[in-house]
Amino acid sequence: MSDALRICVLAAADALDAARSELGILDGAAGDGDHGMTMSIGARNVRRRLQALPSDTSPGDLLRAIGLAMADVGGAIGPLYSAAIGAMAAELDQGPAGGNADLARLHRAAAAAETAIVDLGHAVPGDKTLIDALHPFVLALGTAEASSPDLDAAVAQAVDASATGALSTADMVARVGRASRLGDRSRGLPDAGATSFSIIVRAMADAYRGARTGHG
Amino acid sequence: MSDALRICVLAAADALDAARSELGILDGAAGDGDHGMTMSIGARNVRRRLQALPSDTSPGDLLRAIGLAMADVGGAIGPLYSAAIGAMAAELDQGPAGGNADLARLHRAAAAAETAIVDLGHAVPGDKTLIDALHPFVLALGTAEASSPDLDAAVAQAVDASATGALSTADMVARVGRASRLGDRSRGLPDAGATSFSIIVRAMADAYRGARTGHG
Amino acid sequence: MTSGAGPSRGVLKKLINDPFDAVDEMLDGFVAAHADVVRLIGERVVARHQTGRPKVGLVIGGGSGHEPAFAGYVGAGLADAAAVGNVFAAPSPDACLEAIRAASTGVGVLLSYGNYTGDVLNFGIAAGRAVAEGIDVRTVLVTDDVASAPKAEIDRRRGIAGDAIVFKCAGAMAERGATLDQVERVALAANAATRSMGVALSPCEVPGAGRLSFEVADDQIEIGLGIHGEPGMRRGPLLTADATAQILVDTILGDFEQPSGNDVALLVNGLGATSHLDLYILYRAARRVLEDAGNTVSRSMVGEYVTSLEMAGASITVTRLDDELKALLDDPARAARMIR
Amino acid sequence: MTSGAGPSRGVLKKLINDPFDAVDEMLDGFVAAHADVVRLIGERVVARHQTGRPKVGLVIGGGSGHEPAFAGYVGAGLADAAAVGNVFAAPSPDACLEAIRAASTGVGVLLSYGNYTGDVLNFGIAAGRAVAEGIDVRTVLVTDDVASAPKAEIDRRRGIAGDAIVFKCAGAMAERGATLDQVERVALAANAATRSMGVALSPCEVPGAGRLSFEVADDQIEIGLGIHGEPGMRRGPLLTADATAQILVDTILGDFEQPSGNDVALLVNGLGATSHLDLYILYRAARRVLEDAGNTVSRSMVGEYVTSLEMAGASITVTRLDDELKALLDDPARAARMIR
Ligand SMILES: Nc1ncnc2c1ncn2[C@@H]1O[C@H](COP(=O)(O)OP(=O)(O)O)[C@@H](O)[C@H]1O
Ligand SMILES: Nc1ncnc2c1ncn2[C@@H]1O[C@H](COP(=O)(O)OP(=O)(O)O)[C@@H](O)[C@H]1O
Ligand SMILES: [Mg+2]
Ligand SMILES: [Mg+2]
Ligand SMILES: [Mg+2]
Ligand SMILES: [Mg+2]
Repeated sequence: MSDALRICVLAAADALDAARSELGILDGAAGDGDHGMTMSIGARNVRRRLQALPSDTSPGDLLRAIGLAMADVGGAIGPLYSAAIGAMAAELDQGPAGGNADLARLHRAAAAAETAIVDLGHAVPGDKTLIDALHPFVLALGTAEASSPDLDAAVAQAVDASATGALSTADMVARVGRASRLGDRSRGLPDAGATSFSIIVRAMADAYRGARTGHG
Repeated sequence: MSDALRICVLAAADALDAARSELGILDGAAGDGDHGMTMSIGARNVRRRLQALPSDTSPGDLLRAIGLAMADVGGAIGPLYSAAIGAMAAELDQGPAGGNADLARLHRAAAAAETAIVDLGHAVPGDKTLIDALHPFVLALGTAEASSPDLDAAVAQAVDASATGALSTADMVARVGRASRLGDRSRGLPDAGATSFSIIVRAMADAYRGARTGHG
Repeated sequence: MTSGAGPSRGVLKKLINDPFDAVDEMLDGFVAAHADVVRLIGERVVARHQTGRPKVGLVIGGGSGHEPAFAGYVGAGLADAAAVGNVFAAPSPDACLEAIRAASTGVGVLLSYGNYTGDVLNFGIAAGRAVAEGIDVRTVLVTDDVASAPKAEIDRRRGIAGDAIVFKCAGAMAERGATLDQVERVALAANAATRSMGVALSPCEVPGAGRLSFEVADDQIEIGLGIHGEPGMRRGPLLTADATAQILVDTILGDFEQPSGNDVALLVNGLGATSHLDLYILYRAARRVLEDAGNTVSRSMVGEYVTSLEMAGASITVTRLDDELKALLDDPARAARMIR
Repeated sequence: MTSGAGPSRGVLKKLINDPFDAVDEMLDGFVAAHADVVRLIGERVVARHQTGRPKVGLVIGGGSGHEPAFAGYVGAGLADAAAVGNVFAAPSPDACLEAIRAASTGVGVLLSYGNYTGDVLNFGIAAGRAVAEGIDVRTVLVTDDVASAPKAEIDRRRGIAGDAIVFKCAGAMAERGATLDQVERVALAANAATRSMGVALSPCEVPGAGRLSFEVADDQIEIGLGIHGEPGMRRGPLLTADATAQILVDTILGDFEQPSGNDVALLVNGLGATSHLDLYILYRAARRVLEDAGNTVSRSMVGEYVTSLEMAGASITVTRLDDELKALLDDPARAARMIR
């Protein structure tokens, strides 16, 4: 489980590097243009921290280390991710349980992450922030949990929901963060942080499936 | 005569304004790019000085005023032109005499201008400076003076000689002035100061002919 | 991305190495060049050499790319420490906390920085930890950018070149041996009296981003920009210095209680690529608009104070002065990039 | 050309009015912003406020577009007057003479300026007139630009950022009350000990010229440029800061008597558009090259000292120090744009 988590996290780091220029463009359209570079710095920090951790590190400790790596990044995004990841760590401490229990725990972890980010940043859906990709992600996990026990299917639906949520921010006007100064001029392109979130969860989901089915 | 001189000088000022961008390009190719603007500032200074002078001002005093206006410009070109114009002023003080005497005086005046510039700047033909347009101008006047008394024909030949001289600087390597630092890289385009000199004398000659034949 | 061996393959040409090393190499060079004034603590804190005597600490900071802000304003009569972030990214909580510790001599620490989400979050986390360590911490946010929010939401405004004014006044007050209450009070007063408006003529590029911060047509400018290469509030045609100053100063004066009868400091700040020739012409124009409106300019600052990498453009900052602020601006200061 | 009403229709965007008024408006703004330090005499002379006591006068100057040079270096411990020319054009003989008169208190005047044909001609004419007026005038030309002529013709070299070093040393010596001989001697010594090399990344535009000073490909730089947007000696690929510093410093060291064992001042000068981030990274790189070659960097200056309008690029200046030059660099100075 810890190995699988490592693989997923490193996949997310690579996906962020690949998206650096795109994320810079999105952040620059309305904000200050650093998000691509900032997330790449985060990816580098995360890789370094993971290398330093023994292979038997628990998933919770692994996440806490990743949270610290993200805190080092600074910017608005650093504290938000580090708080979110710290909250998820608590959920993962119980370790795996199989079947629906995993899905339930993932749902709780994602919900805890959202709560942590909202507590810190006070953004609500519609503010054109990563919340607009994270909130539908959490909702989709909840809906899936209520209907079927299939973790992969649930994750796939949640990833799609976050992607849709990220795209939907294109029509939104930024109300918080750097971009808010622009008012209506911030409309047009999707939010950088929402986009990077959807990139992260898709990369992790793909890597997780690949790792389990051995096509990783 | 003084009126004709005014007309010629103002024609030269207009021609320099029209050539500002071209002269800037030539100076910028190897030097510091200011020659177009510097000569336009000179043109403005000259217009102001002429306006301040009474209409009965003698040609010599008119030229001395123009020399002061050029001195105000600064740069390398200001002192060179102001010394040259000052030297010409002395020649013009005798006033017109008609026929070959005018041509002889013009020749002496041009030669005095060349001497003044060489005394100050120590450039020799081939150094890629305005001397390469002025020197053939003086030579042509001398040749014409020896052969025929026709002032217009002599001036026309001298103007053509200065234009040819200016163009010939394209193949030269700058040895003095700002451009000399470049060595071989200064080859290719004609020298800015040689070009502006040939523009000035052509504009004055055209205006003089126009003024006399009434097509001014 | 570029390797340490190759040049920075960005849109704009830069004299850097690996963009991932840019901030750390800059700090390494900065503390080496100004070792008489500052030292590096850890990786991202620039601190003034200890004086021994207790004084209220002033901690400033923010993202990189605004040089000489913020590290350039650390020194006698100014800040005690600056927390340094990545380019256009607020410093981490650890860096902020390190800076607070370095500035603390037991009589309290004032944090002052521009009002941006990232800075508020990171400095806020650090402030909480510092308080837990028993340090008396106060915070004064700089909010001089009139373009960043309407007057009704004045507390949401961002900090731009007004930083230099607020830091100078607070730093001078702390150097005089004032209490934390007094230093906080003058910082609040300086910020309340300060307004800025800027224009951008050309964009900048975050090292490694591989793209310009925004695109603007050859005959257009961005009015009401921030200091991060953001697009401005609105776009307009390129104007003369006189017309530009009129727009910027009118907006500032319209935001003051009274637009005339003020004794002011006028700061003209270059954003990076604009020549000193232009800055002094803009200063002249701004000063005329202020004086024509019935104000007196009694203090002036012209140069690069809070930049946006190599962006072309400038901002105008006006501070309404009373005798106290005037004296604080005049107090001696010996920072690497601000000497009085 | 542009009218006062319209913006400057050049290739690069500028915050100016009518380009024909640019220099006079800049000076008007400059003396208004720095009225505590300088005053304007006539149209083109910036002079320090009279001190009353006799001292050797230091007169500097040159074309505009190099701000903060030259007017920014007028003040206590530095120059007494600066003659200001049009953009990239030496000041007129009248301006130079006015500056000499303003600086003269009867004990002699040293003229120091970059070695350019135009400056030599105009200052030379003025010097002749001043001597005729009974003023004891000496001249020390600044010739630090290694790229501008081979060592065999060292006297033909131009002056670039080394101006700041030579002016600082001569100004400090004059402020100490030294004789004209002594001031001339240290100016000659400072110039003889100083070498510079620069790179340009992008061109500049003379206001009103309507064209860029040169064209350079996106992945190319000009090596060995002057400070007038001239093309450099040669063109090369864009390199990292480390590789650029290696080339520039190696060229400088190769021009010294001995390339190692020197105690030096290192000045990294921004040409206008290059960010402070880049300048400090370049400083770090240059310092390492100097130290790796066995030299000690004991004095440092990083910033914009002698610019080329809004040109992107930087120059590196190295001065071999002895105790006298070190002390002169450390002496107090209070010019508008150089305070020690
Ligand atoms: N208050 C907030 N709550 C939630 N997300 C936020 C908030 N402020 C900013 N963000 C997210 O952070 C992203 C910007 O991240 P980044 O560019 O790294 O930081 P900065 O805004 O400091 O430059 C935005 O696109 C947005 O998604
Ligand atoms: N020593 C000299 N003798 C004669 N002409 C010179 C000399 N130096 C420069 N020039 C002329 O001056 C021109 C440059 O003029 P300008 O650009 O106005 O002055 P600057 O060289 O100071 O920028 C050159 O193109 C050249 O023709
Ligand atoms: Mg951002
Ligand atoms: Mg020239
Ligand atoms: Mg940012
Ligand atoms: Mg010139």
